[in-house]
Amino acid sequence: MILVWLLILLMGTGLLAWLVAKWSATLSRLISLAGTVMYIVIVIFLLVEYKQNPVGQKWTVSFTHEWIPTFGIQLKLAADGLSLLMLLLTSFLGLLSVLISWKEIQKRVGFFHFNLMFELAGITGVFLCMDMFLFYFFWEVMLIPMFFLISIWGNENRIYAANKFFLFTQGSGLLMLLSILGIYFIHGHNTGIYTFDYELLLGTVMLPQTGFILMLGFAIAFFIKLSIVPFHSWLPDAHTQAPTAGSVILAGLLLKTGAYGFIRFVLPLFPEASHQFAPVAMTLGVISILYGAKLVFAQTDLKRLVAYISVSHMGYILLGIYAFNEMAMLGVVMQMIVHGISTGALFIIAGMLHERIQTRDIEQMGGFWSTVPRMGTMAVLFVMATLGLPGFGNFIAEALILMGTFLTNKTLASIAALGIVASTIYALHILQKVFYGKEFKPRSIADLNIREMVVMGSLALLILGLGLFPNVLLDVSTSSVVALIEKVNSLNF
Amino acid sequence: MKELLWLVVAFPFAGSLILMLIGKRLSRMACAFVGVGSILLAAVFTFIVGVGFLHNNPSSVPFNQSLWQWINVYGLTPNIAFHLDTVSLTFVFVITFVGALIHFYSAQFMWKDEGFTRFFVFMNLFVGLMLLLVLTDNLLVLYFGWEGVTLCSFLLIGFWYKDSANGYAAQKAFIVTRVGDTSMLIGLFILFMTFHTLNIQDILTAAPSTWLVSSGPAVLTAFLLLGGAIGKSAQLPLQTWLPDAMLAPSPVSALLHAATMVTAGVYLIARTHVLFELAPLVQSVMAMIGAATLLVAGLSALNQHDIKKVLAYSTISQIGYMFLALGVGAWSAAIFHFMTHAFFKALLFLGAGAIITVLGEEHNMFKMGGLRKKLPIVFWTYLIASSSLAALPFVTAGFYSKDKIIWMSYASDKGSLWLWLAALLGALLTALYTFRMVFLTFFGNSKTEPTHRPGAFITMPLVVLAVLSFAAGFIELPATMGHFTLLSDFIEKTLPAANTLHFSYATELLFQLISIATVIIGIFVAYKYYYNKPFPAAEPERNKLQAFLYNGWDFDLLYDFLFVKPLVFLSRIDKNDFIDLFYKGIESLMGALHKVLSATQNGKVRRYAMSIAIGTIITLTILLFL
Amino acid sequence: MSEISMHDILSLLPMVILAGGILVTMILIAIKRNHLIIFISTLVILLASFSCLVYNVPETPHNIGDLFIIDRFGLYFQALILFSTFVVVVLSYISLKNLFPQKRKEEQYLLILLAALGSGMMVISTHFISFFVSLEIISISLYSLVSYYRELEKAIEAGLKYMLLAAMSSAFLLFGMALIYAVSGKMSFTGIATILPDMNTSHTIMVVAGIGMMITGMGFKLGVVPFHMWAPDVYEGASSPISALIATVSKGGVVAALIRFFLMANLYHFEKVMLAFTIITILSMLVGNLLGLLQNNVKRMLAYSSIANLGYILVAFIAGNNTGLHAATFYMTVYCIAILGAFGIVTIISQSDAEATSIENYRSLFWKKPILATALTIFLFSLAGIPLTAGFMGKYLVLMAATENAHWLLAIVLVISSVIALYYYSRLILVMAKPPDDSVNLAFPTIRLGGVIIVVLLSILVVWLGVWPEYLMRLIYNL
Amino acid sequence: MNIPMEHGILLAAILFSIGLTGLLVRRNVIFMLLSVEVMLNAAGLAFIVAGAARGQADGQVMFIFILAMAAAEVSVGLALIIKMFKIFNSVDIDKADTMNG
Amino acid sequence: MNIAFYIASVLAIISTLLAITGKNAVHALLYFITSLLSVSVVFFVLGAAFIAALEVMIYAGAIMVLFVFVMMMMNMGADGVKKERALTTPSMWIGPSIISLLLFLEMFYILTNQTSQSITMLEVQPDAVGKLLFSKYIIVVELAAFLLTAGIIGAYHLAQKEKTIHHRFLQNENDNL
Repeated sequence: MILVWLLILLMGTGLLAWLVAKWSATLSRLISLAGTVMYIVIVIFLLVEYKQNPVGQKWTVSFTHEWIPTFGIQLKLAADGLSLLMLLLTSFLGLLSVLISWKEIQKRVGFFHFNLMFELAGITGVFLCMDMFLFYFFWEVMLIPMFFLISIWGNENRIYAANKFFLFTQGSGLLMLLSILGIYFIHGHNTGIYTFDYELLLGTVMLPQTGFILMLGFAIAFFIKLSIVPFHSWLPDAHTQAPTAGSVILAGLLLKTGAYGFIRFVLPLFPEASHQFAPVAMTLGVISILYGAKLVFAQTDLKRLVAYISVSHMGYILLGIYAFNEMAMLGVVMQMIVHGISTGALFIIAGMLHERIQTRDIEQMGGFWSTVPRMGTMAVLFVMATLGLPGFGNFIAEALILMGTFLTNKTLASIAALGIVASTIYALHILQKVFYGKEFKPRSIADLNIREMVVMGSLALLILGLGLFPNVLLDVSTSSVVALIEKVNSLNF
Repeated sequence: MKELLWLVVAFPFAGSLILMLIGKRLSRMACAFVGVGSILLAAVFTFIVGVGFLHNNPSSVPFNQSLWQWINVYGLTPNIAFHLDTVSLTFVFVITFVGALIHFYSAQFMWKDEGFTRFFVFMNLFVGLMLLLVLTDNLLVLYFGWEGVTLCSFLLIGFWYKDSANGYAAQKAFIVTRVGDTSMLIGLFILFMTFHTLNIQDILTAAPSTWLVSSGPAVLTAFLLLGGAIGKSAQLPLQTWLPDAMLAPSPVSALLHAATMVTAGVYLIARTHVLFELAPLVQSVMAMIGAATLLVAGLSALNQHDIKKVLAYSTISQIGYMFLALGVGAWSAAIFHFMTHAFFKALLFLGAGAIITVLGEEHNMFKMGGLRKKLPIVFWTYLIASSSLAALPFVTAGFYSKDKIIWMSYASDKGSLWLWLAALLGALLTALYTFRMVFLTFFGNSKTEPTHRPGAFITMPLVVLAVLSFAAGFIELPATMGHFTLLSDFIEKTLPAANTLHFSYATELLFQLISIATVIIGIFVAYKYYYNKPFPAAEPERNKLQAFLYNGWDFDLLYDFLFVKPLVFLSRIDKNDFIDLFYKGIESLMGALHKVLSATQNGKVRRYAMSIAIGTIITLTILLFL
Repeated sequence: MSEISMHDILSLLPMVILAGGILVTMILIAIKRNHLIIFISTLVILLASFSCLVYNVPETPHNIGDLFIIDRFGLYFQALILFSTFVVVVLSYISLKNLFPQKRKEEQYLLILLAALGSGMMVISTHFISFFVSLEIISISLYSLVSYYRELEKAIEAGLKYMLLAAMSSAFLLFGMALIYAVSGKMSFTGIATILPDMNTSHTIMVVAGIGMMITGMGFKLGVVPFHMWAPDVYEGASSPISALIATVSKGGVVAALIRFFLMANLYHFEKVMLAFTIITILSMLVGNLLGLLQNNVKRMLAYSSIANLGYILVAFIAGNNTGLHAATFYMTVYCIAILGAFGIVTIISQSDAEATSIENYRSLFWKKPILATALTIFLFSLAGIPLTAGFMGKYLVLMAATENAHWLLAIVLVISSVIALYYYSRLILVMAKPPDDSVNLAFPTIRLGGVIIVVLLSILVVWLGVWPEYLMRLIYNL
Repeated sequence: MNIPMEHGILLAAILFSIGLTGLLVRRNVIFMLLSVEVMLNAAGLAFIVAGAARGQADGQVMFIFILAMAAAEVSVGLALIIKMFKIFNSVDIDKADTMNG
Repeated sequence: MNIAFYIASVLAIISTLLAITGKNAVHALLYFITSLLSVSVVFFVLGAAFIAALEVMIYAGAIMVLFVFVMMMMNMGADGVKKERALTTPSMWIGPSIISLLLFLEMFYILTNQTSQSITMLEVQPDAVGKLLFSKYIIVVELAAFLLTAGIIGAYHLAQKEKTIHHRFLQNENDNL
């Protein structure tokens, strides 16, 4: 039941924030802040409970209620370690989004927070639902607020970006719906039970070809969401044009839903097909890593640049997912979290710069370290995290993924390791262009204020903490990951 | 006492952290106090731990100390733990002591710099990470330190970030070493896959029984690890970053070249020697790389005019010696040379830094001259260090260490005449460029007047290091000169002794005489050409060969052509991602289709009727004829 | 040759009330022309008919000869038609007040009621003759309704186009019927079904050809490609409530009749016919959405949207089994609600001198009339099939029907065309979301409260059905 | 009376085609309406033929309804044509193409 | 009787063709009436005497007269033919003719592929039609009444002469005057 309350809390907060904005924008912000704080508290409470009782039943908390019994559709929510981790990330980034929008969003504050909260609710739903139909439902629901966030509060080219984002994700979603229906009917024909219940569908037996095609439907949807080359085209535009909070949520959470989809649905539902598909997927992953990195280097728009970093980093996730071992999978979980933090932080920095100098063109930047030393320090920190320096969480993630992948596929893992060099090149490029060198032109820019320091500081602490004590986080997801890998590898390959 | 080992590592980190968090609020003096003090404490505790380690421990049983488990994932369980044995103790000793001296020096050297606090944050971090690197018992943690020092070198090379050239140099250092690091990381993957652990001692124990000598994985792994070491230690072909790194403040160069960073490669190979012994091929490649590097760098050093560039190339060259030693299996010789090199190279950089500062940021040796009188302390210490670098016989530390390598390159079972010749030629070059530098800088006419005298904090470390450059050689004397083997005994408790072929006493003596003669000749030639000669202060005209050598054999051009240009080219032509064109194409296709279809909707009702009629005909055709 | 019994009359009572209502209204008009009174009496008639229908659902289907069948399926569609008509009548009042300054507004209600009567009879027809006559009642009333604003050039143009093409398509329909009748000697749907199995192949050719020509006639009414070209012009020329009437009452009736015809005459096993439908469906979905892509006229856009949406319904129709028919029914319902809502908004925000057809009329609507803009967004999302709206559930059921019967091609085309469609729906939404530009000050008409209420109710209905479709689904599954 | 049913329907088909041709070709809207009437009449003929072949009255019943529909249609159609003539000042249907795209 | 059917058929086809191709509207209308009369002969031959009468009375009599009225209202007399020539050029016939021909060929194919049953045409008495109409089809007859109502209301509304001025603002100006 508490899971439902999470959703209700977010939606309620959103509605309330919208309503009160008529009288006071600040009150609207405060309400959102309170809502997200409550959310994070609940999630932490759940996590603590989970940690105390890690073995035993698979789902820590669950909730089931009939929704459309005609088709065997249920309102079924459940959380395991993996979900809880994703919720933690969601709540954390949600809180930050409210904070970073405090000054940036001045127009239509109420509607902004309404969208923000519904976005979070949609994402929360995706991470929690245990019913395929419900999953698709939330999957689509989370797009609409984002569509508005980009199209209303975005930058100059927001209409194009919003449309592109909408079309890509909706199209892919519909393909996934086809696959969901396919598996629904196959299961129904086999057993006579027509249900969308995830756990019941898990054991569906199907012809290899059918399985493969259905799997492709899911995979393409998740590829697009994960922005794997060549399905990444929407991402740079959407990330660039979105307001900072939107970019943070896009990069930090929306992309992760793709990865989560792979882990939660593609692998367990289609173990055999996934094994067949692995070489292709891993190759795509490697291509993403390298091609994404190449594109990062070419960009002059700071946010676009950071967006391509996501493409590159998501390549690691795909690679790790299809490595089919615990190590890589834990790396993937780690990567999902740390990418959210590090790229989110870079977006926030880009947003703060944009807010201060009204441009995102790095050709018009330079020498900011001396102008805004605190921001410079933070930038160095997160750039180093981005390029996977040990001591930061990103290193753990990349190392685990590469190492895990290496156990399965040496060639691809080795090529993927070149991504480390590539990431060094582009990450340092940012520092060089923005923070090093002479000032492009003298301007007086305010350094980070307390609110911004709280945001950046908490991100920095987290990413360092995860780098030094990664098991705090990894342990939570271990049991889920082990169960998953056992299931996928039980086919004797 | 040795339980205090963790403090050795903790002090630098603590210093860095304190300065990072509250450095802004501290006075400059307090910052210096924290920054220097932390390293000084580390040095003191190294001493205490060293005593504790050696006390009642004749066979030097390694000491392990575990702090916490870093990661625990399916067999990958690296701890933040320390492994103290004779090799790491030697390294720790050098790092902390030389590091402490350099910090001492920096306190005055950087006093006026606006980034004083930041400087010590980075420097302390640098030392701390290097200590972590040498003390850890696990390759993954070693990689942590490995990358960490790369970061610090990046930050310190680009310390004066307002000049974008510094930034580019820093970037280059990071990227080039990262290439090597990646190779090493893949090596680690193979090790983990084979041994299911990255604990160094476990791997070293298990490797001989798992891998046959010269078997494929063994060679590959060793090769990949070598790649890492090459990158970090600036050996061919990844040496290009080091000369550019001279843009860093001089104490940084000193630290980078002497105690941290570049010697990490040597340490890695020494640490994982078993793996290299399993891959003799790689070892000989390593020896050849060392030999080639020392010649290439030596020739480049000879053509520099920037005093720090000379030193940079000399470092590359000297580390080439170390690699040569490692390649021929002379582990203790390599570490011996590492130690002596640390002393005299630190001294040289600090001296050079002092000179450059008092001459008002003048780097060009041809604009110096005649400083012998004006900066006596600097001169004498610099002379000692230079002699040591040039391996002036009998009185300098460098002589004993380098001599050992030269001899071993012939005498070891993996050695050969060619390696020996290369080493010998390198010795000649070293003597030549070293004394060219000395003569140009300190003798002849004064061309630039020093603005002030270096302060006490600057000269004091110089003196200490000079003593060490002079005295450190005597802990290890060749068989022909007393056969005193304190260091090699100490090291060989951890690392195996070199397999030398049996040569007669006379042969060894003969070879030593030849090398001594070479050095003398080198110094003489330098004297002949550079002592008290008038040189134009402007940069000399260079012929093509000289320019080639001056530019470090144009490796930069080569890499520029091979990697940078293609990348930039690709970025330029594909800035907007050609894949996007595909989707844009779909978009325009849809737009075009819309236009075409819209044109059919022309408002003429007869057209509409025709469409209905044609539709009917088609429907009927399908129904009847299909 | 049976006489018509009291039972027949009773089971036809909703339609009888409607017919009687038409006569009463006519008399009322004759007595005193009063717009409001006629408007209210029309609403009362519709409500009476509707409540009579709801409280008079038969347990078993009741046949009236072989002309009509009163069953739950038919009644459901009648209810849908009455509901749509009700909304159209409310919108008509607003539209007439705003845009029709002439006298003689009242006939529009008569004609609307006549169209509803025709449509209501069509959905229970089981015979060519009853089907044809009901269809023609709709057509004839629509000719006049389309050109009702008779002084407007566009209205007359649209009326002429619609009249000529509809008559032409009726001729095709009739000729097709005649062919079937010629070969089978039967005009009732079940009669055809009984004859079909005994026929040899050379006879079935004529039946198939007859069906082919009937497809033209029905396809025209449905507005599917390639019989679609009238739709945008007529939607544009007619006043918005009438466009809504065409899109819902006329099309809904034909969809129901089509389903009934194919089911009762047992035509699903003609693979070639289904092939022809498949091609028509695919073309409708793609062409409809492509035509709408860069459309700047909102009414034309909705016309194209309805072409594509009928394509989606045909997907479910082709799937054929229970799932498919339920999906078609469900989709028709949600489509009706959404399109009514969309046209409702067009009606409401229309100025007094011209309808708000240009996309520019909707600029910044979000900030000027947030409630209307939100409602329109919901309707457009529903037409596009975005979750939380009923359209999503509808599209989902259609896809479900397609996949269950392994019509993968249709399913994939549906997906692709949905994506294309999203573009123009979101285009309009984005225009509404544009920040208000103070320099261009578009005056908005005074919004009539009744219109707002009905639009808001419709949007709530859309959301309710999108989140909690179970009730409606049960209703449909019990048909 | 031994006419094959096909011949009757063939006649209807010919008339239908002629009507269609007229509808597609003529720009004068009166002629178009006329052509439509030809088509409807042809369809009615087909019903009569089919009914006669079976000796059923249903075909004739259908014809009567077609007649009624044609009458209603023509009345509305002609009213529209009059309106069109007033507004466009022409009977050329191609003039009525203000709505397109 | 058979020969009468074929003669009437040929007559109907020819007169319809003339009606469709004619330039003079009144002439065309007369041709069409000829066609309708021929068709009514066909009906008579086929044994549908009642329908034959209806065809003459309602189609030829009533509906066509409507056409004539309208034509007169529009005054399409003398220069109508000239205008008509300009409207329909000979080349416009090609495309539509091909389409119609194709449709006809398809229908022809259907009819020839139909195994000829050579059904003898049976006469259907008018009273049978009447009985059927007012028993089985009574509801449809009622519906037809509504169909005609719709036609009447529509025609009445559309053809009404407008007295007021279309636009409100114009009307207001009028008031001001």
